[in-house]
Amino acid sequence: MSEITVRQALNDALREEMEIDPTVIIMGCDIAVRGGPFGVTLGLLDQFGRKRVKDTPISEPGFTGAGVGAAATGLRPIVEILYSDWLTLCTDQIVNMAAKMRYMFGGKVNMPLVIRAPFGAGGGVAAQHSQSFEAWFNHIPGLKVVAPITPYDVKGMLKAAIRDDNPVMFFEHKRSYQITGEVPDNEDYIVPFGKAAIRREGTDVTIVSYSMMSIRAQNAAEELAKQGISCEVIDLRSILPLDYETVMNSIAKTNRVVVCQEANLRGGLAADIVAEIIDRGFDLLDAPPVRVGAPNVPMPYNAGLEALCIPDEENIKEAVMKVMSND
Amino acid sequence: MSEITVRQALNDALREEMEIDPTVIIMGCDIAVRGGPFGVTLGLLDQFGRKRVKDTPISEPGFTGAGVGAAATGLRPIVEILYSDWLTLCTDQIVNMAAKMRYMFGGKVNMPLVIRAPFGAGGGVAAQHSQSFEAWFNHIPGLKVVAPITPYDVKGMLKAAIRDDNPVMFFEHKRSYQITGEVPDNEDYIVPFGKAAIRREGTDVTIVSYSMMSIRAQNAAEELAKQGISCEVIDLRSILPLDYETVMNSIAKTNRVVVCQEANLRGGLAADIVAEIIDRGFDLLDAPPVRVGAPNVPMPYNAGLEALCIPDEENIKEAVMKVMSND
Amino acid sequence: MKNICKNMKTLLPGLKPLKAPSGLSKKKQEDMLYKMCAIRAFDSRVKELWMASEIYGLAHAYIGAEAIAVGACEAITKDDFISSTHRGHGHTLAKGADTKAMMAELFGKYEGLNRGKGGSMHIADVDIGMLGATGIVGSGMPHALGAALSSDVLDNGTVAICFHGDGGTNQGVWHETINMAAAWNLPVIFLIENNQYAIATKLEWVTKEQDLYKRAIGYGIEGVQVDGFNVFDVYSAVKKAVDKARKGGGPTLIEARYLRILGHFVADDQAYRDQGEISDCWTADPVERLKEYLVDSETFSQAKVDKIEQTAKDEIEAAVEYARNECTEPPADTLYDDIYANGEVII
Amino acid sequence: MKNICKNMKTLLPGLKPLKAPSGLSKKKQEDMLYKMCAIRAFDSRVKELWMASEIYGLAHAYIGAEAIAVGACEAITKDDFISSTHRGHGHTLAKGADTKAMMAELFGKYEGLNRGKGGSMHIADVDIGMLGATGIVGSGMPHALGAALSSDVLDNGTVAICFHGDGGTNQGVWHETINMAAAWNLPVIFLIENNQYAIATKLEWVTKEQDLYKRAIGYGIEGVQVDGFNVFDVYSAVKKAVDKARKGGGPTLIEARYLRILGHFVADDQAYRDQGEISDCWTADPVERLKEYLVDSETFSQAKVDKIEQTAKDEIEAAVEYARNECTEPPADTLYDDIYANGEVII
Ligand SMILES: Cc1ncc(C[n+]2csc(CCOP(=O)(O)OP(=O)(O)O)c2C)c(N)n1
Ligand SMILES: Cc1ncc(C[n+]2csc(CCOP(=O)(O)OP(=O)(O)O)c2C)c(N)n1
Ligand SMILES: [Mg+2]
Ligand SMILES: [Mg+2]
Repeated sequence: MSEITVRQALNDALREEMEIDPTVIIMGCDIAVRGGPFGVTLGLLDQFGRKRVKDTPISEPGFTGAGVGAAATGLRPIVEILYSDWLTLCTDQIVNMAAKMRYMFGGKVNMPLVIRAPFGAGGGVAAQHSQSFEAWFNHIPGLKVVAPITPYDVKGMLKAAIRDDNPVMFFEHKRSYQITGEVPDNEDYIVPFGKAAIRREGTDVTIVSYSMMSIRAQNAAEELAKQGISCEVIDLRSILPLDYETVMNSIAKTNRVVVCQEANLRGGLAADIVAEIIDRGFDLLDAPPVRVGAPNVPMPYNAGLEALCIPDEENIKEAVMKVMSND
Repeated sequence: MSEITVRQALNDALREEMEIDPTVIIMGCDIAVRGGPFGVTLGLLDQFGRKRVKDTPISEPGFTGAGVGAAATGLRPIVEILYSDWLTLCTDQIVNMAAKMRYMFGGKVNMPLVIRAPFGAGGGVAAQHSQSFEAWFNHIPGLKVVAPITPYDVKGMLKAAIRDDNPVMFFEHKRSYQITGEVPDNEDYIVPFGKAAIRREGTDVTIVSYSMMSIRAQNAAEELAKQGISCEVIDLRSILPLDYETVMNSIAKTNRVVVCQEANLRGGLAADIVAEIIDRGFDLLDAPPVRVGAPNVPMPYNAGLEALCIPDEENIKEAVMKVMSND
Repeated sequence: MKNICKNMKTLLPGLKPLKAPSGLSKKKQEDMLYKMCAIRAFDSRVKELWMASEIYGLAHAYIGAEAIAVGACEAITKDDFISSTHRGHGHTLAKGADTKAMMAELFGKYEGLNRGKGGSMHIADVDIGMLGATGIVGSGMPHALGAALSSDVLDNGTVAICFHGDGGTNQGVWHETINMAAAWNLPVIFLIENNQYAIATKLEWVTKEQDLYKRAIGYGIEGVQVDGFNVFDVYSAVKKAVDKARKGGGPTLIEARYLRILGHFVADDQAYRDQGEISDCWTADPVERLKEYLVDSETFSQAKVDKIEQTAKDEIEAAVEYARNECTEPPADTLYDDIYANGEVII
Repeated sequence: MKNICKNMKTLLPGLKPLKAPSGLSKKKQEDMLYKMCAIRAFDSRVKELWMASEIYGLAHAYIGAEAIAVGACEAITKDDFISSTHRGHGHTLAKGADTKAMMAELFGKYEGLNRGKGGSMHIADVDIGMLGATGIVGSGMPHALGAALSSDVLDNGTVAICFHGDGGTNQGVWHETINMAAAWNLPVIFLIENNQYAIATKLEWVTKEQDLYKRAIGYGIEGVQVDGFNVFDVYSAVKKAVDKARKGGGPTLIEARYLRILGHFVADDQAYRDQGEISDCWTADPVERLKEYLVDSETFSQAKVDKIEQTAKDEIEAAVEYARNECTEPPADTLYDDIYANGEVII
């Protein structure tokens, strides 16, 4: 085991998969020479050359579509969309092509495509560089959607994504690159999709979270423990498929649930999870599920206003207190 | 009062607003000479000329963006995206520009833009011409989203949309154009956003619906009435803002709710509405809310398979029976 | 060009007399005629069947454009790739798809190429390099670029042809795709089927410079204009571009100019169009032109030409019979099949 | 061009000696110098303030490109519109925005142009025709087209300038926008700020034909290339295009060629770049060139030139002081303001 950063975990996953499989390629704006704005792809150009590591023009629909075409014809492309806000530029290729081609073609095509999209808020990058759109892609059959946060998961799930024969939306939190954690040395592991991780066991309230919100949820749970409230923190890791078994088993124990997302609350993933929980176990609930999410506001630039729009430990604690108070 | 079709209602609304206000323009693929594939814009070119009624090239991002720019500089543009599935092409302009410009600019711009998008399934047009994406736009602060279905509402809400100083997503059901209904003659009315309509009063179950699903809900309610189940059918008409007052008042009476959408169930609007209902009145509920929506499948071409993917009266009746059975 | 009317020559000044390129085998010429007749027969029947409600959904006939798909696909091999449009029947047939499985697909049958899930607008056969029709104009273009990327990385010498309409050339992704192909010197041929209409929208209302091949200049690649009613003209231009691309010479932009003859989709009556223009177009009918040429040039006898045509028609008729009578509806339990790979089902 | 180094002349063969167009008033020339100095001072301070964590978020300096925004905006009036990019400070200042309100915005203050909600990447002043910076490359382009549509419908004679980078020319929407402007003969000027880089990506890696003005041919419009380090060259070309557009002559594509001098954004150290090239670029510094020219041509005395520059610097310094000391944080209760028009709040 070594302690490495999320950045390194991503870089290792990419490098290892490209070493194993010569059909893996990666493309995106500025990913080759500069190694990406977040340094995730540093060194890949030197090792794998310009054919497999491509600096693209600023043509998101075009190069995402090229990824779709390449995936259909024998490659396993990884496409980077530098800020997930700009998935808006290439949703057509993702939603109407990558997600549907296999089905439309009666199963006669493969679509091993990974879309890496740094997401999440923070740092004053304002309304067009702070959004989280995982809820959109959860709505689209044919896609898989993941959002791991620990270096271990990030590495194992990126490797799993690259090996998956389906299009995978890989959401990296753009404020997570410096997060560190243990990752096995010289071991070729993957973290399969559809299995949540219980980050902390607890008995009073289940907190369902993913990506950065799972870290905030753990922090909140630590503080709440001091007040005698025992929270079970679930890190979904994989959003589609979503491990409702783990979620419902936990709720069966706690009978209370808080669901967290970083996106604007309205229309977000938390609502979908709440609705599913209601479907699967209304009777297990001692109190209405509570959602945590951002206020329904485009992200403002000013740091003070921005802080109001990023759900944090305080918001999670309030939500837990609310779900605890409600019998 | 005259009995007119939805098609005529749309056409009348466009014509009347263009007559009243010389800054209203309309553009989209094939809308001028041909009057659109559904005949909605017939006659506008002859009456208002090529400057205000524009056949565009197949450049959805470009002409939607031109609509944004025109809205910012003094016009009230209406942009048609022929099938709502292709909003995927211009989501960037809608989501990152139209929705956010006023906020990003500190209030110093107007954005009176209407995006008309025929949506909904049927007719064998398969995976890329059958989708409903209202849930996506509900997730975006700064937009308004409406989906009226009666000729009266369609006319009144399109007029309201054109007069609104905010960007409005106007979802017309593409199988609704022949639906008829009474519309006042020679009366300049609008139907304001944010007010739901109770299409049928009832006491046992509240059915929340919109667009074509509200018609199916009414049919289902008629049939259920024969079995002695009294359903209150709410047609939301407006999705963002959404009239939770009417919804919750109804639930306070019935204590049971079914929420219907035509889109794929996972990640859909019904989940968001259920989560809000839980927030606002968990204690009012005698049974878990039930959602109706399409299976999570890209729309297949074959008519038999397609039928399995369009939620209908049977699905609504089953949902009502389920919510009734569950105490 | 004995039958081509005068007005047509004004409308399409680029019309050139047919002339088989030297060295083109009789077998190849027979293939071309056969395929063009098959496409003509296929889409004539599709139009009828759609009108008779035997075919569902939307369908766009390739009638009138046969010379383009056939001319282009005769210039490549089974291993090469093509991307398509909403008007994909001709591309699919020209690339060599099974007519029975195709027709079965349009009937929505389980035996169809796409298991009844795609229909006309998504007809596909990736195994023979046909990357699928698509109902969203422009969305297939970058797939040809992707196939060219595969060719480059896998170093297997394949090329890709990107078919698209004049309307499609105004989608942003067209520009992005051709720019990348040029910058990266990839083996893609961009083949514009310029019929001067996008549904009812005339090219001249939405594009100032209507010589679309001139756009090649801006990308630093070669651009050529050919007679889209002339299978040999298309074939020669594509062949040259393909040879160049295989040798590492990068992409070419080819504008095949023609005029749409039938309506945009099978039920379009073209009320918006000058009816004279339509009948004029028929005088340049690419299938008739080829038949006439093959006889006049004494490549084949009239009897042989008629026989080729009849065989093609018979094949299509057999496909209709097959689709109508020998195929089955997709079972309801196939609904969730093939959303994900390897049998995985996510409800 | 006495100071321009040899290598620079190779890198930018289009460099032309400065020469004020005949008839350009001294007042105009003074304005140009003043604005260029103000932009230089503004972005020099922004870089420092960002490094000192006084400015938040992302910021892209317009340093080195001053001649383009100023040359272009001097050729239009307040009533005309411009669309911008991520690198919008120069456009905003050149269009005449208040420096204090601008700097306050970068400080995230309530008195800022955008009430602290936009920052550098969304700096906007629609009242003076500046349609806003945008952080998504290409997304501003169609807004210029929209402004031209407004001009056409309202018949008010305004024109729009669409500023964008070389990187931006590869977005699909660029193609769509220019095609529509040409087809509809609208009053838009497309002005490429071709600094030959998109962050660390060299134009030559992503675009084969690097003479971007040649793309105009494909749209049937005029295309010209100008010296982007030369305010008069930019001014003359834009002026001509504007005059033509106002007379109903439609759009023009202007490529202003220069080289990025500073890093892509204020903290970019350009490790990926040849450091010699960067210092060579400074020898063509457009501000210094203009100062030198104005003195050499005896338009102004050295003292006058220095005074103009100093006044500009002072104005910017005052803006910094204002933003830092006289402005307030946006109150928390403004969070929901201006999501919707007319005070409407939807929680
Ligand atoms: C993105 C998109 N916009 C609009 C349409 C509607 N539409 C279908 S085909 C078509 C015209 C296509 O014209 P062209 O590319 O010239 O091909 P042709 O039909 O002439 O063969 C249009 C506008 C569409 N399918 N997709
Ligand atoms: C759609 C999109 N893709 C990528 C980026 C990241 N990005 C920001 S600026 C930039 C380079 C822009 O280059 P250019 O248009 O030449 O302008 P310059 O920075 O050189 O002035 C890139 C790639 C972005 N902001 N938007
Ligand atoms: Mg066409
Ligand atoms: Mg640049």
